[in-house]
Amino acid sequence: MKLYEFQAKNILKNYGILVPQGKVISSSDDAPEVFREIGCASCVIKAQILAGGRGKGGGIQFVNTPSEAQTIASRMFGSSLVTHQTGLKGAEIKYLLIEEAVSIKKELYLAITIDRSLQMPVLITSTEGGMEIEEIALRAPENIIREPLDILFGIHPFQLRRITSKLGIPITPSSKFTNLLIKLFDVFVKNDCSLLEINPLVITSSGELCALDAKIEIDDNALYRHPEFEQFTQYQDFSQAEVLARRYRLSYISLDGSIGCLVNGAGLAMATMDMIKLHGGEPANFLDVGGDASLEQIIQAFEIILSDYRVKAILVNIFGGIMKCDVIASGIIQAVKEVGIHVPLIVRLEGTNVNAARKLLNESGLNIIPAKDMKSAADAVVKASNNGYIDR
Amino acid sequence: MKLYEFQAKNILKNYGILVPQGKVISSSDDAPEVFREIGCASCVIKAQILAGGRGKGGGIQFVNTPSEAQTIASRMFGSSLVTHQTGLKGAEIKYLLIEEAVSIKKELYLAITIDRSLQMPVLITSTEGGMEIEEIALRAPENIIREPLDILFGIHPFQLRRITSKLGIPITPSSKFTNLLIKLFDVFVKNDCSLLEINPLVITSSGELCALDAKIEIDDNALYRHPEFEQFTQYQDFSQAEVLARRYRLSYISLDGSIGCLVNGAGLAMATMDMIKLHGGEPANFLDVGGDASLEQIIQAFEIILSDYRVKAILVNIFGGIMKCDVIASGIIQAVKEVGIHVPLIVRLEGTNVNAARKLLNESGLNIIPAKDMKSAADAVVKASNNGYIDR
Amino acid sequence: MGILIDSNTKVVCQGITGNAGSFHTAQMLEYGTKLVAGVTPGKEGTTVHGVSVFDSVFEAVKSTQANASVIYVPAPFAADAVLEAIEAGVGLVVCITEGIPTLDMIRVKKYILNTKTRLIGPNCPGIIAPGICKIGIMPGYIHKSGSVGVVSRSGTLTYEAVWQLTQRGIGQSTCIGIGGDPIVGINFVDVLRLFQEDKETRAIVLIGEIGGSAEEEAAEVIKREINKPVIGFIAGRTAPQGRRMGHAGAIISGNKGTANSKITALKNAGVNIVDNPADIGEVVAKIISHS
Amino acid sequence: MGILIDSNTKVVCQGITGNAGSFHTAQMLEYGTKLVAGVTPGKEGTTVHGVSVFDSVFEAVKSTQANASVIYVPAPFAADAVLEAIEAGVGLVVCITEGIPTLDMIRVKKYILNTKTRLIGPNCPGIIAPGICKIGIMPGYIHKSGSVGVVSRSGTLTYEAVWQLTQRGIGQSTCIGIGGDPIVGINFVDVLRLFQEDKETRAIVLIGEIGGSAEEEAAEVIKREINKPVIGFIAGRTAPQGRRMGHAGAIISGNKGTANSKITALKNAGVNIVDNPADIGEVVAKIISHS
Repeated sequence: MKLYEFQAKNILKNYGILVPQGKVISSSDDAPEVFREIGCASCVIKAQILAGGRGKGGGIQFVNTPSEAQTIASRMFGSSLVTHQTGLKGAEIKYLLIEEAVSIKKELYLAITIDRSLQMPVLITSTEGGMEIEEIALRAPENIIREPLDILFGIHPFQLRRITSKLGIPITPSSKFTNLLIKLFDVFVKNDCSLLEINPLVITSSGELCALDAKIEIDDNALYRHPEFEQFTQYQDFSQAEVLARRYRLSYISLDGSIGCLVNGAGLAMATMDMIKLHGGEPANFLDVGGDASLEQIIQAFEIILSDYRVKAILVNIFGGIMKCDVIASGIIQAVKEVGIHVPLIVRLEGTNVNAARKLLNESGLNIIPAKDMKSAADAVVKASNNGYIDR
Repeated sequence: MKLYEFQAKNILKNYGILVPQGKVISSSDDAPEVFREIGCASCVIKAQILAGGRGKGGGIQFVNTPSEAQTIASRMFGSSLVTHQTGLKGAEIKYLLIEEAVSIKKELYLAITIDRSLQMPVLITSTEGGMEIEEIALRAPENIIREPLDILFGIHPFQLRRITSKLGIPITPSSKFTNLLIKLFDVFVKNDCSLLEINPLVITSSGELCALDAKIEIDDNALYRHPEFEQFTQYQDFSQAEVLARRYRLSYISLDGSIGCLVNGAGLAMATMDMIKLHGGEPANFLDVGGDASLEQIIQAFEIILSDYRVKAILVNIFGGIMKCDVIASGIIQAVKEVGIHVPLIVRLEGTNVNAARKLLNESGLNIIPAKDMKSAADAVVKASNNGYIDR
Repeated sequence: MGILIDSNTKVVCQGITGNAGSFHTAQMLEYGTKLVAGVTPGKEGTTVHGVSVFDSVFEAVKSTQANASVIYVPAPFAADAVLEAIEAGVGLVVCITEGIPTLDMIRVKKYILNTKTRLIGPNCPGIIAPGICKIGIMPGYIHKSGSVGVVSRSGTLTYEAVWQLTQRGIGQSTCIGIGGDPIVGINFVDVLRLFQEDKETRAIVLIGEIGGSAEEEAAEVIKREINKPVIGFIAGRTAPQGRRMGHAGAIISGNKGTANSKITALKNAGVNIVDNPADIGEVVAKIISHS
Repeated sequence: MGILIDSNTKVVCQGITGNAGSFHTAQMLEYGTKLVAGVTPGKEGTTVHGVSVFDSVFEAVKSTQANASVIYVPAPFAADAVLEAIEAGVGLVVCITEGIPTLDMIRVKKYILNTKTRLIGPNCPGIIAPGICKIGIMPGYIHKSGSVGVVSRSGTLTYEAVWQLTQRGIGQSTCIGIGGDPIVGINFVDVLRLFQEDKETRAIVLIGEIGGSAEEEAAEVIKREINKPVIGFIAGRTAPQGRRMGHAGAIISGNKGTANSKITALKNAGVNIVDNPADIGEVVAKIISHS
């Protein structure tokens, strides 16, 4: 789960990390008052979206008076912000963060994430703050410092010395910086982060270290032990279908094609998408119903796929392990009956209880096109989607 | 450093562990008021000394009225409590803890300490609470449960299940007990304990778990990072000599003999005591000046030895490694001049800078008896102590 | 012989009284797996499909000399279940559970380094020596005993590949799903080395997917150490960049995570890359008929 | 040959700019030890007795290929210094520092299990191969090259024993003080096994003291694995029960910690126990003249 900047900064603040004074608003009418509350000559208004590259997209603007704050805020609210990370549709701006404009002496990059190769958390830092890490990696890879972190031990003092020495910047006293690193790792571990990025971390003109921006992603698998993040889900800008998928613990991603997919297992789901493309089709979604979907989940999966009006055919590809094929078959039959599937439905089943499943489908008398293997399934679904008949 | 019961209980309380309601007093005049404050029909008055076995020695008494509290308290204050752990002199009672009398359903034993063989902390628990662990070990060793604890991981849930299952007592819900264990290990690690013992841990008639007694020892080597314990040192009932030794970081233990010892290294110090005994003498003390004693420490060491009026001769046995023999020699010379050593002084030096040291002693013109090795040193000092001359 | 398991493997099932644990216990027993004990705290003394249930792995191992474990306990308790199995001295732990928090697994990985236990998974289908021993959730009937080793980060895609082999009469020595999570126990490299050592295994099928760098690391080892033919498939070639495809593992991060990077690395290491997942069986058939 | 160190041992001194570090650097250099680098954070570029100082062990090892480390840094920083040396790949770490918190060392012990590094100490005199290499604080001149291995929990008492040997013309293969703290790196058992394997070592002197159970564990191993003569001394036979004698290690706890328990266990293992510490040299002389 991605957190908004203002949410991430609240967490940092709770751990004693300095962030700019500020407040989030959801209506431009509140802008002037917040501007006055902050009480600085100049403030910055930051669009709260779950994507990077806001600055270049016009999502970050300086204002010098309460009325200017209102003008800019009302212009930003309701508009969609397009950055290189949002796609062409852009992201709707529902929240704005108004903050004091901090006087900056130096910008740093700082992040903690999981290094899958080392199978450890890793601290990444650079004196090239403000840029995105991918840019730094291209322009000055030698300036990126990576230090694996020991989750059981915490950051070793010798690592802290190494990091400050490699960074080679004069933060006096250096304990200011090392204390920040210790706190950040604490934030990362205690909140089950998968990403904690502060870019830029700035040295202010008064020599303080301040997190000017903050990006936090929480490990979805760990949300069960962080009920405090439940309040944050309201802010997540998922589509209707994604919200539904989330509620039914289905892994769903909307794509741009016309072939709806319902597959079990992420690997097989991706391979199925690959197949569809190889056969000249375009998948409308990625949908992994997981290891042990219930009848209800299967029905909901069909609802979600069908909520996409571009879907012209559906491919069900199930290889049962934990998942029993007969459960899938019952789900399909019930969905066709209840939901009313109005596009061609190609079904390929294999694995646990497959014979019972085939029997169920055969005896259902429904218009389901069976496929004996992946290739014929992909072939059939692409053809069906090209025929383009829609019987509604 | 050993903590008093009331100090240990304060720590437990800060970690959310239930202890009986109570208050420490240092004057019997405060007893009636504290009795009223607690507001229970019956209270218990517990002598605060740094030794076990108080109950049998009369150090724990029940009182039922404020005036009875005062009577008992004034009787206990100023008296010396003799238990099997205090020696015959007993321990002076300077503080009393007045507590509510808790209604007990069941007593358990619970402790965390360091298992040197496993090189890990270990949790020790038993349903045979109230007795000392040595007693349990003799009477019902099969009822003692030992579980090594992982300092980096904390207590594993599977260990908690194993402990509660082995204990076989119905604490409902069991999470009450396991939460207590988790908190206790937290206390142990965060406070650098070398011993944390709750005996008895009681299940009260209302089903709560309450630490009826508590014994905590802090690792002296870790005191530097626990300034919060500095306040406790005032309560430690060391002798004058031990206080002085502590201040000068000398390892000193007063014994019952007549031969003062000044040695570097605990092993050599013990071996020197062994030698003295083998030669028919009795050491008056154990004194290890440590690895790199300064001139001032050496002088203080002589002061401490000489503060014991029973000392009839002194043996200095130094094998220099980190310690330089010439520093010791200078210390001896200065001590003889400043302190005035009025008993025979046998000196055996070997190791780093030994030649310079011998020269210093020879040229000092002082009455120092040199010894070439341990055997002749022990021989000489026992003879000198038997001659018994005291030139004061 | 195959790798890691054989006819002497005795399995304890952790979480045996749960839905998945109970169902797959029956499946494993039916397949012939020596599933000798189950564990569910508080259920000691009961039985599931005739298998005795214990309160702890320690007790189960003491009573039955089990030397492997399969874990179906829910995600919040799964990391502890792995550690319990390790501490009880079980040599092979297969963790089926999906949805375990990443940091829990990072702690487990640190812990397991000190031990001789091997962990497969989590979030994996398990391991099977066709006809001999099945530990996990894969449908047994799709497998056939033979000489192709299969290793995969995926679950159902592995079944797909195996089924294609079996339908062509090509048997497998051992099939292992190492799991799709960012943090897993044994990885491609470990399994490749075991297959290289194994006399029964004549060819290796490696099924990867986008995200992480496990395939690139596998390519390095294949180049240097593996002289048996390797057939590879990478899922997610058409996945849009920056979108997460179900498995936490399938995030494209940096250049290494892309299908192209993986395919190039594997091709450079001499791996026969299959483009169409429906052709895995066919390509393997061709390769082994030539070798 | 002796054990653990030889003429190829290159030492980095951690805490070289401190009083003890600087003094003993001079002593080690004078003895002939290949002390190739020093470490004190913030002092890179300076020298101590001609030895280059680095900011980190990693840099020191990179520049000088040091394969051993000796630590004189103050107690609050010593555990981290040990871990820094391990992480830099140093194979042998000798920690002289005394007064390290017990829980710090318990963490270090957990950490070191994952690695190939051996730790001697803390709170120990170090290790010496007479005439070849001295890493620690023992006075060099009291040693003499020869064939008796000496291992001890004590510092100065070891010197006493060694000096008695040397005065009788009996040389030593290697002398090791394992340290008197409750938690130490290598223990009696480890050293005994190394001496058993070492061709140069013909007899072993083991010096223990009251507290803990290291001597009892050593006795078990001597009984089973050691066929070279072992001469033992236990300090603290006359120490009163329940009093702490300097070393945190010297606490009598339970039956195992007593001098009697240790002496009985060692005698039962065939160890020649010396009663009077002044007789260690004499007894060794007698034993090796007979063997």
